[in-house]
Amino acid sequence: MNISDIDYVAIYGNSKFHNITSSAKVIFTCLVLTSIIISQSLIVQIALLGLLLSLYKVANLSLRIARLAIYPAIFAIIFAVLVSRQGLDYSLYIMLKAVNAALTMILLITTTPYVEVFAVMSKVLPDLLVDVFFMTYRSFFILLDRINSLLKAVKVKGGYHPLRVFLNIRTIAAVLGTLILHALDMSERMYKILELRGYSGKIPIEANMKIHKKDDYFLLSLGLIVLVGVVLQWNIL
Amino acid sequence: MSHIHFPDGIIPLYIWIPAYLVTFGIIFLITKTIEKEKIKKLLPLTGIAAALMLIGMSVPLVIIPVHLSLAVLTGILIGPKLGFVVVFVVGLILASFGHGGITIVGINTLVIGSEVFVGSMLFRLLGKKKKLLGVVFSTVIALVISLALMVSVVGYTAGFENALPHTHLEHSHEHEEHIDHHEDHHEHSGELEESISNINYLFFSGWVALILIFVFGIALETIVTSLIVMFFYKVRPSLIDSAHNFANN
Amino acid sequence: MEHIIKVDCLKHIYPDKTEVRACGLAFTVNKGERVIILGPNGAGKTTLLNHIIGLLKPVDGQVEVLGMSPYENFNKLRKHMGVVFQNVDEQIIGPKVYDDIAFTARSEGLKKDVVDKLALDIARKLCIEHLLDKIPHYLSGGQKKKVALAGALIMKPDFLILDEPFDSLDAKSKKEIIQILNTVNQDYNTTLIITTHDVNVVPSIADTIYVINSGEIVIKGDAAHVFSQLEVLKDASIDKPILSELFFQLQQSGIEVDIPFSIEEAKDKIIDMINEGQRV
Amino acid sequence: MEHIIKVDCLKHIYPDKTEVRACGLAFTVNKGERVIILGPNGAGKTTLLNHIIGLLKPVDGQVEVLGMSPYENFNKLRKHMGVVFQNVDEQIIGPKVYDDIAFTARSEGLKKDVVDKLALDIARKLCIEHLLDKIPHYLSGGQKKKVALAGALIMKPDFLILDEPFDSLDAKSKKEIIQILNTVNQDYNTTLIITTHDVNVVPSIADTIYVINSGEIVIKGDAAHVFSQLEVLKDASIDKPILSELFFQLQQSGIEVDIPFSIEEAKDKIIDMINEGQRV
Repeated sequence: MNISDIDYVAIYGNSKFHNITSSAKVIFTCLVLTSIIISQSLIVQIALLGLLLSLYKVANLSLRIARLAIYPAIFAIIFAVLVSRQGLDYSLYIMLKAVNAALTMILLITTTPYVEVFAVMSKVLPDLLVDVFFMTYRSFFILLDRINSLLKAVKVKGGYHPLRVFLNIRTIAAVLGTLILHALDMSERMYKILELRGYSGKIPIEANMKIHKKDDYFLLSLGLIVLVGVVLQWNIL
Repeated sequence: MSHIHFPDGIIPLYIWIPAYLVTFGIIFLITKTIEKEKIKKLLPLTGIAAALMLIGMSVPLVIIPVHLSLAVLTGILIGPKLGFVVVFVVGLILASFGHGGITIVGINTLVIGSEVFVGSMLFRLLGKKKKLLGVVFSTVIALVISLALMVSVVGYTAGFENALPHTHLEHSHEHEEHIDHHEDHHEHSGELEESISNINYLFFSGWVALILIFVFGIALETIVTSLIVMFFYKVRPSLIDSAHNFANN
Repeated sequence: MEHIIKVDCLKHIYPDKTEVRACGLAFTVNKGERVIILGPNGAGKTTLLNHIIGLLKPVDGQVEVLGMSPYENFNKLRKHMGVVFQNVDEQIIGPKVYDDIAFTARSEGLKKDVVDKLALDIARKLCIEHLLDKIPHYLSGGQKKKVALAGALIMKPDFLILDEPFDSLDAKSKKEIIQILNTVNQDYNTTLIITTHDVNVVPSIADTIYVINSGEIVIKGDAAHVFSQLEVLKDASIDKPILSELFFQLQQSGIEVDIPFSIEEAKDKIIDMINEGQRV
Repeated sequence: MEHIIKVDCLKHIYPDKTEVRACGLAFTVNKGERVIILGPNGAGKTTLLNHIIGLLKPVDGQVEVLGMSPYENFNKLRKHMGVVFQNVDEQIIGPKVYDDIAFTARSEGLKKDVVDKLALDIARKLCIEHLLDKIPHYLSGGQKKKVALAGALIMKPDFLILDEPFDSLDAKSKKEIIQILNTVNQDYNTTLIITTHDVNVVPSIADTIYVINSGEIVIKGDAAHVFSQLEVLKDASIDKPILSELFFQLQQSGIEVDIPFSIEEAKDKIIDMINEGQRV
């Protein structure tokens, strides 16, 4: 699972969740993330995990995708066990917090194309930063093809030896060097293209972000309920 | 290499929120200091540098077992200002699929941004005369500094005292405020003294292992960065030479 | 007719000291003309284009577009030009196909409904309406080419400048692109300036052909004229078009016949010869 | 003769769920044969090659190279193969041309003087000795292709597998590459497996041609056989070779004549017809 797989799932995935307006999903993500971060109760984290997993079901996302959350889980456990040494409940709580936060982000990004997330972000971030995001996104896929070809060539030419570590490192440096060289030339050409096409300091995009569908409102209400629930529980305790 | 893969929910609010604010402040200042006309030229360069860094961090390079960060290299090639922006963009994209928490992006940007800054500035200074030595030194020092920063953040969060055998009692209070579930554990902490020192011992050897990993990581990143810089010297020296005249970036 | 583009013995020196020229015959273009610049790789075709576009400043010689120096009037002339470079991947900037096609129109600050209409019109013309909502990196090579073309055409530019547009395309996509270009040329009287090394597409799209070889424009004329000059073409290491070569060999065998440049013409000539029963 | 490669109704599913097949006629290759896989973009040519190389694992169907599954015996078979992918820019790993050519030999752990000798030999054969010390980045398209070819040939592989080697090349470079490939085939009895969509190069290099169209191998045979099947070629949207088209049109006009596949043959046929004075 890497960026291009995620991108693919987000664009070609088809579910109720995929069809919800991007801005609603981004706001929902913010609400749930806030809840996860401020909630200090293990029970609430377990409940949130349940909610997130059922949303994964709604969004038709496979286990392969949820697996991405294993990574933060491991780091959280290392932290909880090695650094805090606070006992099982606390470790579980820390781990769930990390997993839930990761699952929330992954849910957003596997159901909403990057392009649309960036478009929503363009409402709050400075133009230059948003343009950098778009440029990064485009270049990433172009350069990903290139490095895959280079690595394929290395493989076919017998450039990989499990035991000859320095040879491998030298090869990878040559591969990256070649890639960067191409990339820098590409940036020169892209600059010319921006000039020619009349770039005015902002890549104009159309973001259809108006929240209007029934499902949009449903998701937003869900997010609000979660947050209010967490805040209330916090106050009561 | 010192990308913090820390998940959300561990680093406290009063650290990550200011880190975000400082990061945005720096980015704002950077965008203000670049001339509008130059932005056109720098936009594709910045995007491409970020894409390259993403590739270094997220694409398994198959033939070597770890990911690279290429942060110092990025700094050398495009300068510390744009390098900082790149680090933020990359951090945010990585966070989007759980490669480090979303709340940690600000801290990460500051930590790795410092790596970019230190690395590229040192290389400007040192790389002029002795190329290879310059890049090796700049990379190592930059990595050590960013690692130190990262360890301090983590250490501060976990409580450094915690790592030392004699301070764990004081520290347990701190967590009581946080988490009410655990009181029972700490009531017996006196009895558990012995086992806790055992854990501390384990924890200490954990640090040793960690340091070994760090040393390995630093060595690898330094070797690859140096090899790539030397590659450019052979193939297109102007690229590296211009790193020394990056007055404006 | 008035020449809207004039190039006179251009000289350019690249940073790595390579000198590229476009001298020899004068290069002139009339409004609405379909011009092909034919030559082997490295002959100077792209350099010539970049000067016309105004991306390069000539060291020596003259370039004039609409009576101006394109380098000095880049921002003024830019609006008259649509450009598609060889590698289309790198020039699709918009995050979605629609954004890319609409890029120039939006950057000009046009209103949303005007932009929508322009984008939809050109997408229809190029038969890529169904792609508008797609993300560029999932398109095929031929589709990307069409998207780039639509982006270049949205403002109905006076000139359309294309660098090796037929490269890497298979026969079918090639034909589609040629058809689109001819339609655009007819409908909007758009001037076409196209470089290529693919000699076989030339007859179906060129009014005027310039053959360029190591910095010299060596032939200028229509397909019939250019393709009869087999010796000069050979010097420029340009593929002899197969029909020209066949008829050239017939001439060498003592048959008196002109060189045709389309299959139909060749067929008619052969039938005539058979009917005449000319003895060899 | 024994088949050294056999492919039988291959099916491959890419991560994005695209299914690519190579079914229809069986694909077999003999030692020393020059095989061309002809088809439009997206027909499945590259997928077929990648299976033969062992980069992909077939979901269904069989691939055998030297009696082994190439996917499972990648490291063993790799040493028998030289491969050049389509985009040479993405496979030349510098810093210098020499480094790229010597790559495989060095990776095998051969001694420096042995590597030097091998690299120099192959560079001489391909007439690129003078490039050894150059930086690949600045070479022309044709030169890069030769460098990649030299890198694939350094260990004198049994098979040479080339994906669209003629793409983006001008006529001269194309001819040079064809000549090199034929020489290598003769001198070392190297088996050639080449994909292309450029129909006009085929007669000068193919012993056997496979035409592949949307995952089906629809024709197999020599140039004369393949190029007489204009209808099947049209379905596969393969450029009709110009001569075949011309003679096909002559047939349609009622002239009885076979379809030739070289200019010489065409010339002779025309002269014969004229001499006979066959009335139409």
